[in-house]
Amino acid sequence: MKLRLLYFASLADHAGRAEESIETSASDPAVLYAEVRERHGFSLGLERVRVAVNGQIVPSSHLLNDGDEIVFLPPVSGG
Amino acid sequence: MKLRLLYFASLADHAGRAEESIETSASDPAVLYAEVRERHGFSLGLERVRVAVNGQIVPSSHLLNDGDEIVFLPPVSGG
Amino acid sequence: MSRFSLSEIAIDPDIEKQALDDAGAGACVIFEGWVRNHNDGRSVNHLDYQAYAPLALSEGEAILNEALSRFKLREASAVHRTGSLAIGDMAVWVGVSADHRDAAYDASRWIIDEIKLRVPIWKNEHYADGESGWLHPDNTPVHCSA
Amino acid sequence: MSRFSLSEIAIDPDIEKQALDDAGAGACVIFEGWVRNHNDGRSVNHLDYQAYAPLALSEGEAILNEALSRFKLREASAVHRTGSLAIGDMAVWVGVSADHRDAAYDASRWIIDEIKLRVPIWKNEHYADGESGWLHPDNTPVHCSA
Repeated sequence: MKLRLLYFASLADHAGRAEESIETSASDPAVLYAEVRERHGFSLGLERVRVAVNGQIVPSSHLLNDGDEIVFLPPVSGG
Repeated sequence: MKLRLLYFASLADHAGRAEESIETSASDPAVLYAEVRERHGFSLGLERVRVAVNGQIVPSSHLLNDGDEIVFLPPVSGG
Repeated sequence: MSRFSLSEIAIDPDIEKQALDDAGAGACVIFEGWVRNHNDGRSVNHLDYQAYAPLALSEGEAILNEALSRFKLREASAVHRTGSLAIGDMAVWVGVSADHRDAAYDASRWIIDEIKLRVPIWKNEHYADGESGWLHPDNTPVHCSA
Repeated sequence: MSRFSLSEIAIDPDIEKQALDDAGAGACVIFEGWVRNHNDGRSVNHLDYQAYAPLALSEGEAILNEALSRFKLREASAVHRTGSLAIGDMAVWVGVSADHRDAAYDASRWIIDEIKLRVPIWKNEHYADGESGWLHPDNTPVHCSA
Protein backbone atom coordinates (compact mmCIF):
# COMPACT_ATOMS: atom_id res chain seq x y z
CA MET A 1 0.00 0.00 0.00
CA LYS A 2 0.97 3.62 -0.43
CA LEU A 3 1.46 5.93 2.60
CA ARG A 4 2.38 9.59 3.00
CA LEU A 5 4.84 10.51 5.74
CA LEU A 6 5.50 13.98 7.14
CA TYR A 7 8.72 14.75 9.01
CA PHE A 8 9.32 17.50 11.54
CA ALA A 9 12.27 18.92 13.46
CA SER A 10 15.23 16.54 13.89
CA LEU A 11 13.52 13.78 11.88
CA ALA A 12 13.10 16.15 8.92
CA ASP A 13 16.79 17.08 9.18
CA HIS A 14 17.82 13.42 9.17
CA ALA A 15 15.48 12.44 6.37
CA GLY A 16 16.58 15.47 4.39
CA ARG A 17 12.95 16.14 3.52
CA ALA A 18 9.67 17.28 5.07
CA GLU A 19 7.57 14.55 3.46
CA GLU A 20 7.69 11.47 1.33
CA SER A 21 5.32 8.93 -0.19
CA ILE A 22 6.32 5.31 0.18
CA GLU A 23 5.15 1.88 -0.90
CA THR A 24 5.27 -0.45 2.07
CA SER A 25 3.84 -3.62 3.49
CA ALA A 26 4.25 -2.33 7.10
CA SER A 27 1.03 -3.18 8.89
CA ASP A 28 1.42 -0.75 11.78
CA PRO A 29 3.41 2.39 12.72
CA ALA A 30 5.88 0.37 14.83
CA VAL A 31 6.96 -1.72 11.82
CA LEU A 32 6.89 1.36 9.58
CA TYR A 33 9.10 3.36 11.96
CA ALA A 34 11.71 0.58 12.02
CA GLU A 35 11.71 0.68 8.21
CA VAL A 36 12.16 4.47 7.83
CA ARG A 37 14.48 4.68 10.83
CA GLU A 38 16.89 2.32 9.13
CA ARG A 39 16.61 4.08 5.78
CA HIS A 40 17.17 7.61 7.17
CA GLY A 41 19.36 6.81 10.18
CA PHE A 42 17.02 8.24 12.82
CA SER A 43 18.63 8.08 16.24
CA LEU A 44 15.37 8.44 18.20
CA GLY A 45 13.96 5.10 19.33
CA LEU A 46 10.27 4.28 18.85
CA GLU A 47 9.73 4.79 22.58
CA ARG A 48 10.66 8.49 22.14
CA VAL A 49 8.23 9.27 19.33
CA ARG A 50 4.47 9.60 19.31
CA VAL A 51 2.51 8.52 16.25
CA ALA A 52 -0.21 10.48 14.47
CA VAL A 53 -2.27 8.94 11.68
CA ASN A 54 -4.50 11.30 9.68
CA GLY A 55 -4.12 13.99 12.33
CA GLN A 56 -4.94 11.81 15.36
CA ILE A 57 -2.56 10.43 17.98
CA VAL A 58 -2.70 6.60 17.81
CA PRO A 59 -0.89 3.68 19.45
CA SER A 60 2.07 2.29 17.53
CA SER A 61 0.03 -0.88 16.94
CA HIS A 62 -2.66 1.05 15.02
CA LEU A 63 -3.71 -0.72 11.78
CA LEU A 64 -2.50 1.22 8.73
CA ASN A 65 -4.57 1.66 5.58
CA ASP A 66 -3.69 2.63 2.04
CA GLY A 67 -3.50 6.42 1.67
CA ASP A 68 -2.93 7.16 5.38
CA GLU A 69 -0.90 10.21 6.37
CA ILE A 70 1.57 9.24 9.11
CA VAL A 71 3.64 11.52 11.32
CA PHE A 72 6.26 10.33 13.80
CA LEU A 73 6.41 13.12 16.36
CA PRO A 74 9.77 13.73 18.05
CA PRO A 75 9.60 15.12 21.60
CA VAL A 76 7.97 18.55 21.32
CA SER A 77 9.54 21.85 22.44
CA GLY A 78 6.90 24.53 22.04
CA GLY A 79 6.17 27.28 24.53
CA MET B 1 0.25 68.39 72.12
CA LYS B 2 -1.47 68.77 68.79
CA LEU B 3 -1.84 65.80 66.41
CA ARG B 4 -3.34 65.37 62.96
CA LEU B 5 -5.40 62.23 62.29
CA LEU B 6 -6.44 60.87 58.90
CA TYR B 7 -9.36 58.45 58.59
CA PHE B 8 -10.02 55.96 55.82
CA ALA B 9 -12.80 53.58 54.81
CA SER B 10 -15.11 52.49 57.65
CA LEU B 11 -13.31 54.68 60.19
CA ALA B 12 -13.90 57.76 58.03
CA ASP B 13 -17.58 56.83 57.74
CA HIS B 14 -17.87 56.49 61.53
CA ALA B 15 -15.93 59.64 62.28
CA GLY B 16 -17.93 61.49 59.64
CA ARG B 17 -14.72 63.07 58.39
CA ALA B 18 -11.51 62.22 56.57
CA GLU B 19 -9.23 64.09 58.98
CA GLU B 20 -9.13 66.06 62.17
CA SER B 21 -6.63 67.90 64.36
CA ILE B 22 -6.84 67.22 68.06
CA GLU B 23 -5.27 68.35 71.30
CA THR B 24 -4.38 65.33 73.39
CA SER B 25 -2.15 64.08 76.13
CA ALA B 26 -2.14 60.54 74.69
CA SER B 27 1.45 59.36 74.80
CA ASP B 28 1.15 56.54 72.29
CA PRO B 29 -1.22 55.36 69.51
CA ALA B 30 -2.85 52.74 71.77
CA VAL B 31 -4.02 55.39 74.21
CA LEU B 32 -4.95 57.75 71.37
CA TYR B 33 -7.02 55.05 69.63
CA ALA B 34 -9.00 54.38 72.81
CA GLU B 35 -9.71 58.12 73.00
CA VAL B 36 -10.93 58.56 69.39
CA ARG B 37 -12.68 55.18 69.38
CA GLU B 38 -14.86 56.29 72.26
CA ARG B 39 -15.53 59.69 70.72
CA HIS B 40 -16.50 58.37 67.26
CA GLY B 41 -17.92 54.97 68.20
CA PHE B 42 -15.45 52.88 66.18
CA SER B 43 -16.35 49.20 66.41
CA LEU B 44 -12.93 47.92 65.32
CA GLY B 45 -10.73 46.97 68.26
CA LEU B 46 -7.10 48.11 68.44
CA GLU B 47 -6.00 44.57 67.57
CA ARG B 48 -7.69 44.96 64.14
CA VAL B 49 -6.00 48.22 63.13
CA ARG B 50 -2.42 48.97 62.13
CA VAL B 51 -0.89 52.30 63.05
CA ALA B 52 1.04 54.65 60.78
CA VAL B 53 2.84 57.72 62.11
CA ASN B 54 4.18 60.19 59.56
CA GLY B 55 3.76 57.61 56.79
CA GLN B 56 5.52 54.73 58.57
CA ILE B 57 3.97 51.65 60.16
CA VAL B 58 4.80 51.69 63.89
CA PRO B 59 3.91 49.63 66.97
CA SER B 60 0.96 50.90 69.02
CA SER B 61 3.42 51.74 71.80
CA HIS B 62 5.33 54.22 69.55
CA LEU B 63 6.07 57.52 71.32
CA LEU B 64 4.00 60.36 69.86
CA ASN B 65 5.33 63.85 69.29
CA ASP B 66 3.69 67.19 68.74
CA GLY B 67 2.71 67.67 65.10
CA ASP B 68 2.67 63.96 64.20
CA GLU B 69 0.31 62.69 61.50
CA ILE B 70 -1.40 59.51 62.70
CA VAL B 71 -3.44 57.04 60.67
CA PHE B 72 -5.27 54.05 62.14
CA LEU B 73 -5.50 51.61 59.24
CA PRO B 74 -8.56 49.35 59.14
CA PRO B 75 -8.01 45.94 57.48
CA VAL B 76 -7.15 46.66 53.83
CA SER B 77 -9.09 45.38 50.82
CA GLY B 78 -7.14 46.37 47.73
CA GLY B 79 -6.49 44.16 44.73
CA MET C 1 12.62 54.53 39.26
CA SER C 2 9.55 53.48 41.17
CA ARG C 3 8.07 50.05 40.44
CA PHE C 4 4.76 50.57 42.21
CA SER C 5 2.30 53.33 41.41
CA LEU C 6 -1.27 54.47 42.05
CA SER C 7 -3.43 55.69 39.20
CA GLU C 8 -6.58 57.80 39.26
CA ILE C 9 -7.20 57.02 35.59
CA ALA C 10 -7.60 53.78 33.61
CA ILE C 11 -4.52 51.54 33.69
CA ASP C 12 -2.90 51.01 30.28
CA PRO C 13 -1.40 47.49 30.38
CA ASP C 14 0.66 48.07 27.24
CA ILE C 15 2.49 50.95 28.86
CA GLU C 16 2.95 49.08 32.14
CA LYS C 17 4.38 46.06 30.33
CA GLN C 18 7.25 48.07 28.88
CA ALA C 19 8.83 48.06 32.35
CA LEU C 20 9.25 44.27 32.07
CA ASP C 21 11.32 44.18 28.86
CA ASP C 22 14.61 42.32 29.19
CA ALA C 23 16.40 40.34 26.49
CA GLY C 24 17.24 37.66 29.05
CA ALA C 25 13.60 37.10 30.03
CA GLY C 26 11.79 34.06 28.66
CA ALA C 27 8.63 34.23 30.75
CA CYS C 28 6.21 37.01 31.61
CA VAL C 29 3.26 36.57 33.96
CA ILE C 30 0.66 39.30 34.28
CA PHE C 31 -2.12 39.43 36.84
CA GLU C 32 -5.04 41.77 36.35
CA GLY C 33 -7.77 42.30 38.93
CA TRP C 34 -11.05 43.29 37.29
CA VAL C 35 -14.20 44.70 38.89
CA ARG C 36 -16.68 41.80 39.06
CA ASN C 37 -20.44 42.26 38.82
CA HIS C 38 -20.93 40.12 41.93
CA ASN C 39 -19.39 39.53 45.35
CA ASP C 40 -20.39 37.25 48.16
CA GLY C 41 -23.71 36.56 46.45
CA ARG C 42 -24.62 40.23 45.93
CA SER C 43 -24.93 42.09 42.66
CA VAL C 44 -22.35 44.89 42.37
CA ASN C 45 -22.88 48.08 40.33
CA HIS C 46 -19.54 49.82 40.74
CA LEU C 47 -16.94 50.47 43.43
CA ASP C 48 -14.52 52.99 44.83
CA TYR C 49 -10.94 52.46 45.91
CA GLN C 50 -9.47 54.75 48.52
CA ALA C 51 -5.76 54.73 49.33
CA TYR C 52 -3.53 56.24 51.97
CA ALA C 53 -1.18 57.24 49.20
CA PRO C 54 2.21 57.90 50.85
CA LEU C 55 2.15 54.58 52.71
CA ALA C 56 0.56 52.68 49.81
CA LEU C 57 3.42 53.77 47.55
CA SER C 58 6.14 52.85 50.04
CA GLU C 59 4.53 49.50 50.93
CA GLY C 60 3.99 48.65 47.25
CA GLU C 61 7.57 49.54 46.44
CA ALA C 62 8.82 47.42 49.35
CA ILE C 63 6.77 44.43 48.14
CA LEU C 64 8.18 44.61 44.59
CA ASN C 65 11.75 45.02 45.80
CA GLU C 66 11.29 42.10 48.17
CA ALA C 67 9.93 40.01 45.26
CA LEU C 68 13.05 40.83 43.24
CA SER C 69 15.23 39.50 46.03
CA ARG C 70 13.06 36.46 46.89
CA PHE C 71 12.52 35.21 43.32
CA LYS C 72 14.79 34.92 40.29
CA LEU C 73 13.18 37.76 38.32
CA ARG C 74 14.30 40.20 35.67
CA GLU C 75 11.71 42.87 36.43
CA ALA C 76 8.57 43.45 38.49
CA SER C 77 6.03 46.24 38.32
CA ALA C 78 2.54 46.98 39.64
CA VAL C 79 -0.11 49.69 39.59
CA HIS C 80 -3.34 50.03 41.56
CA ARG C 81 -6.36 52.15 40.69
CA THR C 82 -7.96 54.65 43.03
CA GLY C 83 -11.30 56.40 42.62
CA SER C 84 -14.51 55.16 41.07
CA LEU C 85 -14.48 51.99 38.91
CA ALA C 86 -17.17 50.34 36.80
CA ILE C 87 -17.75 46.64 36.12
CA GLY C 88 -14.94 45.27 33.95
CA ASP C 89 -12.48 48.04 34.85
CA MET C 90 -8.97 47.03 35.83
CA ALA C 91 -8.38 47.59 39.54
CA VAL C 92 -4.82 46.29 39.73
CA TRP C 93 -2.08 45.23 37.30
CA VAL C 94 0.92 43.15 38.38
CA GLY C 95 3.62 42.13 35.91
CA VAL C 96 6.85 40.18 36.27
CA SER C 97 9.45 38.92 33.82
CA ALA C 98 11.92 36.11 34.51
CA ASP C 99 14.22 33.71 32.74
CA HIS C 100 11.93 30.78 33.59
CA ARG C 101 8.21 30.45 34.24
CA ASP C 102 8.48 28.83 37.69
CA ALA C 103 9.83 32.02 39.24
CA ALA C 104 7.46 34.21 37.23
CA TYR C 105 4.32 32.41 38.45
CA ASP C 106 5.52 32.15 42.04
CA ALA C 107 6.50 35.81 42.22
CA SER C 108 3.32 37.04 40.54
CA ARG C 109 1.15 35.19 43.02
CA TRP C 110 3.26 36.31 45.96
CA ILE C 111 3.12 39.98 44.91
CA ILE C 112 -0.67 40.16 44.51
CA ASP C 113 -1.16 38.33 47.81
CA GLU C 114 1.13 40.79 49.58
CA ILE C 115 -0.55 43.79 47.94
CA LYS C 116 -3.93 42.58 49.16
CA LEU C 117 -2.51 41.98 52.63
CA ARG C 118 -0.34 45.02 53.23
CA VAL C 119 -1.01 47.97 50.93
CA PRO C 120 -3.38 50.53 52.54
CA ILE C 121 -6.12 50.53 49.90
CA TRP C 122 -9.81 50.03 50.69
CA LYS C 123 -12.64 48.90 48.45
CA ASN C 124 -16.15 50.28 48.86
CA GLU C 125 -18.71 48.25 46.92
CA HIS C 126 -21.95 49.77 45.69
CA TYR C 127 -24.64 47.13 45.34
CA ALA C 128 -27.53 46.88 42.92
CA ASP C 129 -29.94 47.25 45.86
CA GLY C 130 -28.56 50.75 46.56
CA GLU C 131 -26.52 49.80 49.62
CA SER C 132 -22.77 50.13 49.82
CA GLY C 133 -20.09 49.00 52.19
CA TRP C 134 -16.40 48.78 52.90
CA LEU C 135 -14.91 45.35 52.59
CA HIS C 136 -12.58 43.29 54.71
CA PRO C 137 -9.57 41.62 53.09
CA ASP C 138 -11.55 38.39 52.66
CA ASN C 139 -14.23 40.36 50.75
CA THR C 140 -16.79 40.04 53.54
CA PRO C 141 -18.47 43.29 54.55
CA VAL C 142 -17.31 45.43 57.46
CA HIS C 143 -20.23 45.52 59.91
CA CYS C 144 -18.99 48.54 61.77
CA SER C 145 -22.26 49.90 62.98
CA ALA C 146 -24.25 47.96 65.57
CA MET D 1 -15.25 29.31 18.21
CA SER D 2 -11.73 28.04 18.53
CA ARG D 3 -9.79 28.95 21.67
CA PHE D 4 -6.36 27.85 20.44
CA SER D 5 -4.67 29.19 17.36
CA LEU D 6 -1.34 29.29 15.56
CA SER D 7 0.02 32.54 14.15
CA GLU D 8 2.67 33.14 11.50
CA ILE D 9 2.76 36.83 12.42
CA ALA D 10 3.40 38.74 15.65
CA ILE D 11 0.87 38.00 18.39
CA ASP D 12 -1.21 41.02 19.44
CA PRO D 13 -1.96 40.51 23.16
CA ASP D 14 -4.65 43.24 23.17
CA ILE D 15 -6.66 41.38 20.56
CA GLU D 16 -6.15 38.01 22.26
CA LYS D 17 -7.29 39.42 25.60
CA GLN D 18 -10.71 40.37 24.25
CA ALA D 19 -11.61 36.68 24.30
CA LEU D 20 -11.34 36.75 28.12
CA ASP D 21 -13.91 39.49 28.79
CA ASP D 22 -16.66 38.49 31.19
CA ALA D 23 -18.50 40.74 33.64
CA GLY D 24 -18.35 37.97 36.24
CA ALA D 25 -14.55 37.68 36.08
CA GLY D 26 -12.48 39.28 38.84
CA ALA D 27 -9.08 37.83 37.96
CA CYS D 28 -7.12 37.53 34.74
CA VAL D 29 -3.76 35.76 34.47
CA ILE D 30 -1.71 36.03 31.31
CA PHE D 31 1.41 34.07 30.51
CA GLU D 32 3.70 35.17 27.71
CA GLY D 33 6.69 33.17 26.52
CA TRP D 34 9.38 35.43 25.08
CA VAL D 35 12.44 34.50 23.03
CA ARG D 36 15.42 34.70 25.41
CA ASN D 37 18.91 35.66 24.29
CA HIS D 38 20.36 32.64 26.06
CA ASN D 39 19.61 28.97 26.70
CA ASP D 40 21.51 26.32 28.57
CA GLY D 41 24.55 28.62 28.75
CA ARG D 42 24.62 29.41 25.02
CA SER D 43 23.95 32.75 23.39
CA VAL D 44 20.90 32.63 21.12
CA ASN D 45 20.44 34.83 18.02
CA HIS D 46 16.96 33.87 16.90
CA LEU D 47 14.82 30.77 16.54
CA ASP D 48 12.26 29.01 14.41
CA TYR D 49 9.09 27.26 15.50
CA GLN D 50 7.70 24.50 13.34
CA ALA D 51 4.26 23.02 13.98
CA TYR D 52 2.31 20.05 12.71
CA ALA D 53 -0.66 22.37 12.36
CA PRO D 54 -3.74 20.12 12.21
CA LEU D 55 -2.73 18.19 15.31
CA ALA D 56 -1.35 21.28 17.10
CA LEU D 57 -4.73 22.97 16.70
CA SER D 58 -6.73 20.00 17.92
CA GLU D 59 -4.37 19.31 20.86
CA GLY D 60 -4.34 22.98 21.85
CA GLU D 61 -8.13 23.13 21.68
CA ALA D 62 -8.40 19.97 23.79
CA ILE D 63 -6.09 21.46 26.43
CA LEU D 64 -8.12 24.68 26.75
CA ASN D 65 -11.42 22.83 26.90
CA GLU D 66 -10.00 20.49 29.52
CA ALA D 67 -8.82 23.53 31.53
CA LEU D 68 -12.35 24.95 31.43
CA SER D 69 -13.71 21.76 32.94
CA ARG D 70 -10.88 21.23 35.47
CA PHE D 71 -10.75 24.79 36.84
CA LYS D 72 -13.45 27.32 37.74
CA LEU D 73 -12.78 29.65 34.80
CA ARG D 74 -14.80 32.14 32.80
CA GLU D 75 -12.66 31.95 29.65
CA ALA D 76 -9.38 30.54 28.37
CA SER D 77 -7.49 31.29 25.18
CA ALA D 78 -4.02 30.68 23.74
CA VAL D 79 -1.99 31.31 20.62
CA HIS D 80 1.43 30.01 19.57
CA ARG D 81 3.79 31.50 16.99
CA THR D 82 5.27 29.59 14.09
CA GLY D 83 8.09 30.68 11.80
CA SER D 84 11.14 32.78 12.56
CA LEU D 85 11.33 34.78 15.81
CA ALA D 86 13.86 37.31 17.09
CA ILE D 87 15.00 37.95 20.67
CA GLY D 88 12.16 39.51 22.67
CA ASP D 89 9.42 38.25 20.32
CA MET D 90 6.40 36.61 21.89
CA ALA D 91 6.39 32.85 21.19
CA VAL D 92 3.25 31.96 23.09
CA TRP D 93 0.37 33.79 24.78
CA VAL D 94 -1.94 32.09 27.30
CA GLY D 95 -4.81 33.97 28.95
CA VAL D 96 -7.50 32.95 31.42
CA SER D 97 -10.21 34.81 33.30
CA ALA D 98 -11.93 33.57 36.44
CA ASP D 99 -14.03 34.80 39.34
CA HIS D 100 -11.10 34.30 41.72
CA ARG D 101 -7.34 34.35 41.35
CA ASP D 102 -6.67 30.87 42.74
CA ALA D 103 -8.31 29.20 39.76
CA ALA D 104 -6.79 31.69 37.33
CA TYR D 105 -3.20 31.03 38.45
CA ASP D 106 -3.66 27.26 38.67
CA ALA D 107 -5.27 27.03 35.24
CA SER D 108 -2.73 29.31 33.57
CA ARG D 109 0.16 27.23 34.84
CA TRP D 110 -1.55 23.96 33.91
CA ILE D 111 -2.29 25.16 30.36
CA ILE D 112 1.26 26.28 29.54
CA ASP D 113 2.67 23.07 31.02
CA GLU D 114 0.31 20.97 28.89
CA ILE D 115 1.07 23.00 25.75
CA LYS D 116 4.78 22.40 26.25
CA LEU D 117 4.15 18.71 26.85
CA ARG D 118 1.58 17.82 24.21
CA VAL D 119 1.26 20.30 21.36
CA PRO D 120 3.35 19.26 18.31
CA ILE D 121 5.52 22.36 17.98
CA TRP D 122 9.30 22.28 17.76
CA LYS D 123 11.86 24.97 18.51
CA ASN D 124 15.07 25.29 16.50
CA GLU D 125 17.57 27.60 18.17
CA HIS D 126 20.20 29.46 16.17
CA TYR D 127 23.22 30.22 18.29
CA ALA D 128 25.62 33.13 18.18
CA ASP D 129 28.41 30.71 17.16
CA GLY D 130 26.54 29.87 13.95
CA GLU D 131 25.31 26.46 15.04
CA SER D 132 21.66 25.57 15.39
CA GLY D 133 19.71 22.71 16.83
CA TRP D 134 16.32 21.31 17.65
CA LEU D 135 15.50 21.20 21.31
CA HIS D 136 14.01 18.61 23.60
CA PRO D 137 11.14 19.59 25.90
CA ASP D 138 13.57 20.26 28.73
CA ASN D 139 15.46 22.72 26.44
CA THR D 140 18.47 20.45 26.10
CA PRO D 141 19.67 19.90 22.54
CA VAL D 142 18.65 16.90 20.46
CA HIS D 143 21.86 15.01 19.63
CA CYS D 144 20.35 13.08 16.80
CA SER D 145 23.47 12.39 14.80
CA ALA D 146 26.10 10.09 16.19
